[in-house]
Amino acid sequence: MQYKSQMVAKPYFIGALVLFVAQILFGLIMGLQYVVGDFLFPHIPFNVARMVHTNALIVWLLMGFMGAAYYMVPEESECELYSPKLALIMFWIFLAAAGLTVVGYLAVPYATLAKITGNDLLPTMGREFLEQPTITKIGIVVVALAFLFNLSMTFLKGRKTSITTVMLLGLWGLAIMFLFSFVNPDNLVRDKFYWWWVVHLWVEGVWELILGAILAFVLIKITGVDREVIEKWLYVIITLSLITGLIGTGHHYFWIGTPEYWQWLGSVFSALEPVPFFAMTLFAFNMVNRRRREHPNRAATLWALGTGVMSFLGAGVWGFLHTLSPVNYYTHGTQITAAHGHMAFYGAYVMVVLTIISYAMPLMRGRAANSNASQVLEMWGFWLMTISMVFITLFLTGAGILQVWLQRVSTTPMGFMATQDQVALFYWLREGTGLVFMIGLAVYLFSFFKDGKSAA
Amino acid sequence: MSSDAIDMTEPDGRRHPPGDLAIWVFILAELAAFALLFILYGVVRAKHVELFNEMQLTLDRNAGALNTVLLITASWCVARAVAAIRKGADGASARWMACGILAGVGFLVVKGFEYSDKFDAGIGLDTNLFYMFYIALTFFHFMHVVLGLLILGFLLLKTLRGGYSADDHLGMETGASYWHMVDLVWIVLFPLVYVMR
Amino acid sequence: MKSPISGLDVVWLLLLAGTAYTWWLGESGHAGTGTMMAILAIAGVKGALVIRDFMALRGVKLLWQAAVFGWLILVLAVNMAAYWNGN
Amino acid sequence: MSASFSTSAARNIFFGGTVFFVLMFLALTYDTEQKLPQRDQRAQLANPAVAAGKRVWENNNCIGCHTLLGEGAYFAPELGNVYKRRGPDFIKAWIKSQPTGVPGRRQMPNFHLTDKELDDLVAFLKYASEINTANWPPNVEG
Repeated sequence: MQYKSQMVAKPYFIGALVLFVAQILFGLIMGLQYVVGDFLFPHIPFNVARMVHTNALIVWLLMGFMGAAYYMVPEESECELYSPKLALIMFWIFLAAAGLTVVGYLAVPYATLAKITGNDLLPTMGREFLEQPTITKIGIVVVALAFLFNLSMTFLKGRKTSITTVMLLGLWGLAIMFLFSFVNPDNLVRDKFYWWWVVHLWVEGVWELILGAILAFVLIKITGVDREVIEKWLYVIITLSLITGLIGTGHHYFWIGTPEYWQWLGSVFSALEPVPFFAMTLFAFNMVNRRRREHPNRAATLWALGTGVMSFLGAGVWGFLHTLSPVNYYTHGTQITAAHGHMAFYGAYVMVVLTIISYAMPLMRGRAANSNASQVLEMWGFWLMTISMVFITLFLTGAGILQVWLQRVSTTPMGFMATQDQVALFYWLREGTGLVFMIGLAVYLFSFFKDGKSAA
Repeated sequence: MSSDAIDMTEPDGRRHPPGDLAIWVFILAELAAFALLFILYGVVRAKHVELFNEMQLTLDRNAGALNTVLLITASWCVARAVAAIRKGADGASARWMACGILAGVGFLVVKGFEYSDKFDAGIGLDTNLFYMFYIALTFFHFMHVVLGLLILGFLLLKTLRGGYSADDHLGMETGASYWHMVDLVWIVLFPLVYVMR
Repeated sequence: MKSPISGLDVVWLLLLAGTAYTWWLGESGHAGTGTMMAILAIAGVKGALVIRDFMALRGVKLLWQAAVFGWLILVLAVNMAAYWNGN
Repeated sequence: MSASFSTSAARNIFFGGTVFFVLMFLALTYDTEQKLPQRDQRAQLANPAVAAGKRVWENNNCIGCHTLLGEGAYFAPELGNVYKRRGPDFIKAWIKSQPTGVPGRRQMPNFHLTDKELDDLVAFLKYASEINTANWPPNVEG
């Protein structure tokens, strides 16, 4: 670590991991509610558990991105952060806002939360992933603006590299697209149309810039390959992401009342969306194979390679599986979507945040890498979580295929609930693998406390 | 084309396509998108032969053919501009480039008349399957022509300012490669959409 | 340029001729499998000329040639197959 | 890669390509907005009950368990077409009778909706069921 102010990344990473634990806990609750329907009812109804599960995910990934940016930008710009103090204040505000929102979700019925936060003044609540009270959304915007101001000032006064350019473009894009969360027309079709500008243009748009920049940064550090080479790859990958992903938004415009030409355009462009992810896999392996040094942090290398492979599988392959409109006609809104969502989020975004944490945390704790024992534990965590996620995805895919068959394709279609009973076995299996994931997460977290100091 | 064929083959040792390799990655990605659209066009046409044959008659084949001539000519001019700069003739290169741009603008004008005719008739992406493909393909291509012309315009300005020479013209080759891709796509598009029945 | 006629000019004339022939096939109302094959063949030759001489892919690494020529062949072949299936 | 692959060219292509596809996407958005009136049943929005019903839908986080036009959670049935599947009276009676309390079964909370709120919600669900969704879902079971 070359600059003192990079240390502000540390609380962000710790906060992210704490919320990660909360996310998985509530995931397990939901998973059990799929098969034991009245589990924890009426204290934690499914919708509440799901809000915590998804919102905690989004917030901890954002915290991870912010931590990554605070770590990377000073080092790349070769100067201290514009204002470390502002970064720390924003961390606590962000954490408090996230915590209060979760408390709000758990303590009072959602309708009450909507009422006391004045949702009727500017109704933005009650839409998937954007359930946060309007005031929380405004808080997110404020935190994001302060964060971007801080980083942009740092960027402007220092060296401008391709990595920071792409990272900042991604982060600015993230903030700008989030503004569409305040767009909530009464017209349901238009509501859904612009809702995807937040959701899709985040995860299949600007977030990919952030993902690419973080991966490129870590690969430069751990492989010692020329910056020039890595930056070219970075630009090629993100170009491919945006030229496929922008019109690829059309794969969400098949059945929500939008014109039917989207079925063609969405299918064509999203069919190409695996290409950038494939390029990313090639990129990660290529760079590691051409490494010019043996970095002592083997765990970080493993996470970086894992990101390449799992994002291709989750976002690329599982996305392609149901992106063509004739297939999507049957799979839209089934467990197939859930399967894709799980592996894509884990493979792309969870893993890239864990990659930068794996690389940066030892440095912030004053060592190039953790001890061998600690790294072995971390890699156990990697394999347990990754393999569990593969099986969670496979079981959900199995559930989805059966669901599609019984409820959609069959000439005598079953009702939704009757179908759910038929696929219960898959849900049990998924819950079991979810527990293994939790164990993997515990092992991973434990590696932080394992005598890291006797490092190489 | 024996004597000057040497112009077009790569100098010894050059094993990469002309221009910056980055543009070639982009070209391949764009070609992939067009390939999917063309393939879908063929497959969907096979299912709706009568509709496609009937609708094809409502297109202006003369305008399509004229546009083919314009694009081919533009591509030829740009190729001559690159050949000229390789010999250091930047004046000739600029003249060829300007002719190329003129032909490209001509394409846009003809296409503009064609579109205004269609749009006045109330035709849009959702008119029917044939017109969905017609507009998606040609408009997507149209935008590529616009982008290509911007690139050619930049190349022309830089040539006029003496920015390229016999030793240093990678940038021109890069832009030219993109332009030829736009031409190539139209060479497939025209017979497929306007003529084949 | 020693000779005023460049190889590129010949290519250009060939492309114009191909276009004229395609246009004539359309104007004269030709249709059917034979016409389809003629039209696609002309498109293939024209495309190949553009790739080889304008894009100047002749003599570059085979992988690049394969990618772009392959693109042309794939698109035309699928359309030919689809035509047989449909008509 | 080769020397003739420069970062500056890659960067320019990134910016140019991005602007290009953003413009294409905006053009398509414009076209979609022009076509939507034919498909989205916006005339029904003249009835204030529809917008009020959408608020009821949102303020009780229905999307946290159900899907609406296939989007949402996959824990409970699709409601975009529930108006056609069950009809208005069943919907209201069902919401009022929750939770079922059957041991081990999935439970829906009782949201204590007023009669007006129930009517608004039904108006919203009726509107949703009449949007032209290109024949999705494949059958009435959603």
